[in-house]
Amino acid sequence: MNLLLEIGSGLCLLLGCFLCLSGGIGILRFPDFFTRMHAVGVTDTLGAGMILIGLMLQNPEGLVLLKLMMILLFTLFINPTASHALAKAALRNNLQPVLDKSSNKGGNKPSKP
Amino acid sequence: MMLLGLYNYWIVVMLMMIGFYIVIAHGNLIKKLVGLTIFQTSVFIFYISMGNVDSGSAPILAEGVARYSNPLPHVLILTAIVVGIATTALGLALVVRIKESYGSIEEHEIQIQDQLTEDKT
Amino acid sequence: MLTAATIAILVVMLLAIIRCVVGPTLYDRILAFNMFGTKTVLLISILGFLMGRPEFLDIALVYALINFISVIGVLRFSDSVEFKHSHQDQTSTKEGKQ
Amino acid sequence: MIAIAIVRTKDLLAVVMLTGIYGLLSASFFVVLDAVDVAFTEAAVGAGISGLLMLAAITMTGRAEAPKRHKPLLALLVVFVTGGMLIYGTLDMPYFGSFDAPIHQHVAPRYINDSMQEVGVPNIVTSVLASYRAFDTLGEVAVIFTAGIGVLSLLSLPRRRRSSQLDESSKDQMHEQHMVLRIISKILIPFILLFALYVQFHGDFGPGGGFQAGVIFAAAIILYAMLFGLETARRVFNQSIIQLIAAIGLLLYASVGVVSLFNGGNFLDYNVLAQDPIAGQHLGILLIELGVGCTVTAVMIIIFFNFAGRREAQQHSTKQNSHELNSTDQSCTELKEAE
Repeated sequence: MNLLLEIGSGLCLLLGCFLCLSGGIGILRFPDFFTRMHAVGVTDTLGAGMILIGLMLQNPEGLVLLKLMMILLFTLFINPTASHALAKAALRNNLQPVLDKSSNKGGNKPSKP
Repeated sequence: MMLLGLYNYWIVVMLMMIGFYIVIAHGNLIKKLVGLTIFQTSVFIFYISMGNVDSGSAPILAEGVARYSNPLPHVLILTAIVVGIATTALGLALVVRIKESYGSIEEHEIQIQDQLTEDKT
Repeated sequence: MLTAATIAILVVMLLAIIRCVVGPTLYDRILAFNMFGTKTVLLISILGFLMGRPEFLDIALVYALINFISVIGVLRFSDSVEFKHSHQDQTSTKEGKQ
Repeated sequence: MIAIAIVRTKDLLAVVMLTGIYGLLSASFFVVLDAVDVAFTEAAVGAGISGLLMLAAITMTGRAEAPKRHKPLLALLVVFVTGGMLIYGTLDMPYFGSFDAPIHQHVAPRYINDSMQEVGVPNIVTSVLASYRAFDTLGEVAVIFTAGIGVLSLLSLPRRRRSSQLDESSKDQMHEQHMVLRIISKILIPFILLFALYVQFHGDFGPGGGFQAGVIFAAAIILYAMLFGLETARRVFNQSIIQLIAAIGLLLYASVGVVSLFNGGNFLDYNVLAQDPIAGQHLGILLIELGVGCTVTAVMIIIFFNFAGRREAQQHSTKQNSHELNSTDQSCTELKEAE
């Protein structure tokens, strides 16, 4: 049982780390704001959730578990909301997404410095 | 090798000097306040790093913990942070009033305006 | 495992800082700020486990809440500024690209 | 680090974002250095409130920074000389983390070893803050109170009711825009308030206390004011009542001291507040933390409301000028005031 928990938490942490890293690379490499936001908004929530679940499996007891669950809940609420508000504000202030006119080779474009 | 043990002070000095540089080299008053904040934070880090002890733990008594870091700097800095934000707010309020009466928050423009009014009188 | 997670999060934080410094538009910066906040929450919870003092979770909780509040605040306040200075912003982003 | 980027950036809004990240970073630094309470405060203050206040100020003053006129060589020289001297000065300092540094020899061992018997509170920071050095803390609270009064006197507006159609329409527009935000915040705000209370009263056992709780409480109310309009928030939290609360908090703190004087102890000596010294300490710490929390909350709210109110009035006046509705509006407000 203990081993199972350990393995589960390790897997969750690993997955969370991978997601966070991909989000980090995404925020750096994608060409314009909206794609960046897509990269971050999606991976961030799931990555954070995964890491928190991994931590929960590490130490399943009383108050600590409760607090971790609160953090998880808040993250699930807050992150999508913030992303939504951000995208909406950006769109309203006339920040145009960069559209790939040549063809559907998305992702081949060099990122802006 | 011996000198490496002092690296925390060097970080503090670096931060402090960056804040100092912003305060004296930039004319924008809000930027100056930001510089002051950085300066402040460097002092906080200085205190806290002095209070730290190797293999010490946070100063909340618990069983099975033998060594705690020094709580006194924590107390001082804890209050200092809140006082710092209050004084920063006061400074910002002053800047807003300056903007209202001078129409600018650049130091040299304000000085020019002051001189103009002095010349007139 | 926890150490590896800490290192990964630190790397991501570094990437977010780079984006925040480079970021052509204001919204990139806010995005990076938001991400940085989330990562700080994770970092502090993991650190709490690493040091064996799970009281640190309180701080992580505060972070999660305060981060949200500050992002909302930035958005609310930036609306008016953006309209007022949209012209200047474009010029400044051009400068940033060079 | 980030500070260098702050020097380079001209756009003040970006500077504020960087300051926010800087605050978060320094708070993580404090966590690493075992200063839990300090990290708590820095998290609430550095990342949240200070950034918001700077933003509010920037929206009133414009965001672009003028290019520098004179070369900063002299400043650089001064900075480098000072920094070099300071680094030279650190050579004699005790090593980082060493156990026998002079700072750990003086009063700290007494706090660490005896505070459990003398005060009976597990969090040493709280016991030092509220009991051993209570007089100090009283002074700090007074400083915060004074700063709040200063902001009030600098930025407060003559009280008048703004009720033109312009405001209503913009409010409706805002309502449309922030639908999702409002619903989520309605769910979140009670939790934030509850958490602030938890921090306030759990400060004896874990990280927390009056200062942090006050800031968090104020942050929740600021969130409310940002999303639902300042006027609505003002209706809920009346300005004069908040000022009263700020004063009451400080008075509560001081009067605890006076009561302990009457009971035959020293100023702010809680041992005499109850039969049992430990119970007295608990009571005293609870009361003064409450006082601190009240004052900090109220002062933060006062500061924010005044900044935001001043900003709204400014925008309002520019709008009015552009529409040239001054005279009619004023008569409107006069009518309203007469009512």
